[in-house]
Amino acid sequence: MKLHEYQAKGIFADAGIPVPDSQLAESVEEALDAVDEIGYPAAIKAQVHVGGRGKAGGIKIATDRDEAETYAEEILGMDLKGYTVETVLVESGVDFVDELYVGVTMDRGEGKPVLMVSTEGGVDIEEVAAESPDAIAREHVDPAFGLHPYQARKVVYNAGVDADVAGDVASIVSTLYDLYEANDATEIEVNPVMITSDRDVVAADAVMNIDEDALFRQPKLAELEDEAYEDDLERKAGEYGFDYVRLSGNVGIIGNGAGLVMTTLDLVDYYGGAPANFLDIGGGAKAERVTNALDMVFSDPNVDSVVFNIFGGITRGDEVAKGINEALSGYDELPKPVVVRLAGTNAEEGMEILNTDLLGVEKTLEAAVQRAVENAKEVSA
Amino acid sequence: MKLHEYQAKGIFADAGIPVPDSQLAESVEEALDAVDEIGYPAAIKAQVHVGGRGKAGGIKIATDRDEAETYAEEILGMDLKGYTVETVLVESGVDFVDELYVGVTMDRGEGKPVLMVSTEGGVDIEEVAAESPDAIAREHVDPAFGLHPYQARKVVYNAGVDADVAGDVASIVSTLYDLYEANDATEIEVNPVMITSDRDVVAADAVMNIDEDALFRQPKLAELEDEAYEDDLERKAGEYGFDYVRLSGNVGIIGNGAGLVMTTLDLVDYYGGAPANFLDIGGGAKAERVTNALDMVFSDPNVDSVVFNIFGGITRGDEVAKGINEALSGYDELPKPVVVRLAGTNAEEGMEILNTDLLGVEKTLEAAVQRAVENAKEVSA
Amino acid sequence: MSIFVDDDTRVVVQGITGGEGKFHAEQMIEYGTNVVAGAVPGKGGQEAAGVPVYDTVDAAVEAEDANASVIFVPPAFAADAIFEALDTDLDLAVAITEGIPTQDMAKVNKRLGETDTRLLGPNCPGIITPGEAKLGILPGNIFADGNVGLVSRSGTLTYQVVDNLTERGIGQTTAIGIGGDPIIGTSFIDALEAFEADTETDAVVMCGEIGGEDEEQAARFIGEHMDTPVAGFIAGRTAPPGKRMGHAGAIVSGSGTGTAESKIDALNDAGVPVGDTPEEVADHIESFL
Amino acid sequence: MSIFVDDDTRVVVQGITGGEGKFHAEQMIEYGTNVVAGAVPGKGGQEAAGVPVYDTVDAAVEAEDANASVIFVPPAFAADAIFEALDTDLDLAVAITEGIPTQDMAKVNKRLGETDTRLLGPNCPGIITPGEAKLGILPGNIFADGNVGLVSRSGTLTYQVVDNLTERGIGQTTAIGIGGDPIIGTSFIDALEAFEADTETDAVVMCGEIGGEDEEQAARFIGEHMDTPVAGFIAGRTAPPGKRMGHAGAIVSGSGTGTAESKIDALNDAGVPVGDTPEEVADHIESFL
Repeated sequence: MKLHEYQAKGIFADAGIPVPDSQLAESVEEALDAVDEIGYPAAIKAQVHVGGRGKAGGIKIATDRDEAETYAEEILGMDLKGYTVETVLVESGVDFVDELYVGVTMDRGEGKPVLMVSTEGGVDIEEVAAESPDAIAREHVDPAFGLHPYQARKVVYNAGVDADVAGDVASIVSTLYDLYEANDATEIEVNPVMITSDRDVVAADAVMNIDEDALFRQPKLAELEDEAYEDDLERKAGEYGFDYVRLSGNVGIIGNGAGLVMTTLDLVDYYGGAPANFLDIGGGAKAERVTNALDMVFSDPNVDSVVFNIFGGITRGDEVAKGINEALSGYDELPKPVVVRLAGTNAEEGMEILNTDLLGVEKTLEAAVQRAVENAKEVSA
Repeated sequence: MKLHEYQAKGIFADAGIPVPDSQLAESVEEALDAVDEIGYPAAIKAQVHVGGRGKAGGIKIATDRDEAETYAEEILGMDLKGYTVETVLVESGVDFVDELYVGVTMDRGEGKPVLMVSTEGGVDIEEVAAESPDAIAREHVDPAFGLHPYQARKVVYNAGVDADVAGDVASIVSTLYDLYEANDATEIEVNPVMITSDRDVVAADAVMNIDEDALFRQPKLAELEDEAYEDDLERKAGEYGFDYVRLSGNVGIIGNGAGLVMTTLDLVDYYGGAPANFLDIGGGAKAERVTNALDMVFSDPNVDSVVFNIFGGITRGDEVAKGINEALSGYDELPKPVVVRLAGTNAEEGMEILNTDLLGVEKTLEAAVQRAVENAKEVSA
Repeated sequence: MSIFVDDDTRVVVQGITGGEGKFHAEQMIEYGTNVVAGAVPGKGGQEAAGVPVYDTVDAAVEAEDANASVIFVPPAFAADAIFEALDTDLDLAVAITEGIPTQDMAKVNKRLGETDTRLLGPNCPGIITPGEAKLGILPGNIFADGNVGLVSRSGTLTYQVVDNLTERGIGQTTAIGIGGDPIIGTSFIDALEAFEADTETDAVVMCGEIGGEDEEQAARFIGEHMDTPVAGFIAGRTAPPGKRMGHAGAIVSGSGTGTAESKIDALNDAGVPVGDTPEEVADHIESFL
Repeated sequence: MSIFVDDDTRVVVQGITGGEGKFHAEQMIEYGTNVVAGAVPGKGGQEAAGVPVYDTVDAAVEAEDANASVIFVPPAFAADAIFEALDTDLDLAVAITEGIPTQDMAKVNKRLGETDTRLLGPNCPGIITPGEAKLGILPGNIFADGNVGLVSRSGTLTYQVVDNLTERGIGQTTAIGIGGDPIIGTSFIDALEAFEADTETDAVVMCGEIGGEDEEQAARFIGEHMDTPVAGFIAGRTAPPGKRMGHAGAIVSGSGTGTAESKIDALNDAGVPVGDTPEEVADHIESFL
């Protein structure tokens, strides 16, 4: 789960990390009220989960009220890489002389959190990592011991941070690690940490991603989950308890098991179609879950055709078929063509009893996907 | 630092461990007021740092007001293994059907905390350990990971605790470990944990010792330090910052370095004397510390004679001698005979300038101790 | 032969009194697996799925001489259950549970380095040596005894590929789901190394997916250390960056590491043919035999 | 010869800009020790005791090729300083600091098991190979080069015994203070094992004290594994149970473990004569040579 910049900064501020003064605004008036209070220069920052907001025009610095109004009008409601900006953070502009990058993330290969500090902050850190990996100092943290204080210092000194601010930056690194651990984060990133002409350090941006699997023990963060959704269908999937990702194509995909659903997406692409979503309904395929899954794909206006791919496994194919039929009992006609493919234990028995008045049925994954792609082409033609 | 039972139980109760109702009393009236409120049976328990209080008569169960008065009178003011009882804990008597032992301590050999549970509670656990070590289940905790929940369960099941209370006892074990860690304890012991006829578990006693070296980060516990002293001289040593232990002999001992002071005590004994104290003044022997050390031994009424043994090491003997002379400048005559022995760097130069009008001086440790023992015999004769 | 499990494997099921645990314990037993005990705190002395239940894994292992564990414990308690299993010096612990917090698994991973126990998973379907033992939730009936090893990060995708193989009459030595989480106990390399050493495994299927760099490392391992031919499949070619595709570990990072392309390239560089469809994977395997 | 340190030892001093650190760094250098750097966060680029100071131990080791560290850091920060030293793969770290919380040392002890670095101390005077190197706060002038090894839990008691030896013309190969805390990095056995292997050490003094069971274990080790004769001393015969005698580790438990009697008996059982006085220890050593 990705937190918005303003949410992450709230958490930072509570932990004692210096952040600029800021206010949230959902309209141009609110933005102007905020900027009147905060003063100039003021940054107006789109609150959407999109990398490279600045380059894409989602962050502007206003030096007077006219600029503030222009920028607020520009940004509020703009489409940023597919997301509509509904909220901006109006933030006091920081007069900085230097920018650092500071991050904490999980190094999967090592199975350990890693601290990262670079003096090449303020730019795309991925590019820095790719082009001059030595410009990023790294320090792995042993998850049993947690962070030793010397490690925060070491990564800061190794990065070559100026001596006069090294202590303050180490203190930010240390606090970020504490937050990483306490909040079950998967990633925390501040890019840039700004160094002002007075040699103060300020966290000028904030990225904080939370491990969804840990929300059960992070009740405060779980409350933010709803605000974190940026798409009504993703919100709905969250309510239904589905793993769901919205994509830009027109073939809706329902399946069980992450690897098999991904494979189904890939095959849609392979056979010339474009997947509209990833939707994993998990094991079993009980009627209620099938009903909800169909609701998801049917209510997505981009979807022209659906492929439903279930590998039965322990759950027998005839039981899966019964669940599907029960879910279909509310329909006289399906709003979009659906092709079903059952496999695994008792798959043939299952396919025999499927309601073929409403559904197309195919025996192989390849055939089912090809037919769904054709259906989509026909509908959208 | 040893906490009193009532202090430890306060900490337990705050952490959610069930303890009996209780009140502290410093007089017979207060004890009777307490027992009137708490009801019968009531335990009247001496609050002194003495093991085996029960056997020694420091714990009595009153079943009516007359008994309560008798026992309170008996216990308040009594001498318990050399300590005068000034406070009693008046505690609701628990109607128990079973008694367990639960403890957490540092296993020095392993360098790890160890959980201990035994169904043979309520008796001297040291005896249980010596006679039937298998009656105590043990589980070491990896200090980097901390306690895994399964370990609390495992030690309880391995001890053979009844299934119906095993969960509650495991929960006490787990909380005790948390307290052990959070309070920098060196030892926590509940003996007994009582199991009532309703199958509730109650911590009926509480031993909690704190690592003195960690008091700098345990401000709340540091505040209890003063209450924890049971001897004015020990309190004074605390104020002076000396390592000090009061003993029952009449030869006062001042020295530097724990091993060498212990050795001096042992030699006093070896040469037929009896040490009155252990007093380590640490490195250097500056005048102020010498003054304070002399004040300690002179103000101990048991002390008849003093031996002052310093191995100079890095600090030169002549500097040590100057410090001693300076400390003596306030005296025309010493209240008790003092023999000094200096060794190490520049020891001879030091001994030459020592104020021999006030002090006896010896060149070897053995001679100095022998002379102090003789002095003590003469004084006490 | 086989790797990791066979008919000598003696299994304790952690969480055997829960719905999932009991059902799959029964399924494992029905398949012929040597399930000898269950472990559930507070349920010691009971019986479940026809085997005795103990309060601790320690007691179960002690009493029934188990050497492997299968863990069906809810996510909030699963890491503790894994630690408990690792503490008893088992040969193998299989963690089926999906949804264990990653930071819990980082701690488990640290402990793993201190023990000799192999952890499989978490978030995995388990392991099967057809005709001998099944530890986990895999549907036994789709597998057949044979000479192809299979290792996969995904459950149902494994079934799909196995189904394709079995239908062609190609059986398996052992099939292993290593799990879809970012931090797992047994890597592709661990499994590949064991298959390479197994004299009965004549070819191996490796099903990877987006996220992390395990497939790239495995590709290098295959290129440098394996004579047994390997055919690959990589799921998630169409996954957008920054989105978790069902599995907690299936995510292409913003920086573009963990892409299907990078994995496919690495495998191809190591001489491993990668199928565009599961059928193509079966074609490659058939060509090896 | 010698054990653990010699004139090839290259020392970084952690906390070299503090009062103690600077004084003893100078003393070590004066003694002839190869002190090559200091490490103090925020003081990188400065100079202290005539050597360059770095912000981290890592940087000091890297730049000056140090292989040992001496730690003069206050108790609240000392465990962190030890972890930092252990992280740089030194051969030896000597922690002088007294008063480190025991639970901090339990964590350090865990890490020690994961590294190849030897930790000496904490709460110890250090180690000296007379005429070659001194790491710590021992007064160099009382030592003399010779053929007796010495290992002790106490500082000034060590000096006392060494003084008795040197006055008789008996010099030392290496003298080691292992420290008076309950949890320490180098045990009696570690030192005895090294002395046994050192061809120039012809006899060993072992000064123990009350608390713990290290002396008992060392006695068993001597009985089973040592040909080099050992003379012992045990301080604290008159210590009452339950009282900490200066050293955090010098405490006879309520249950009566850790008594001087038990240690003396164990040593005697292993054929080790135990002196009643430091002079008697010197007598025993003289008789061995």
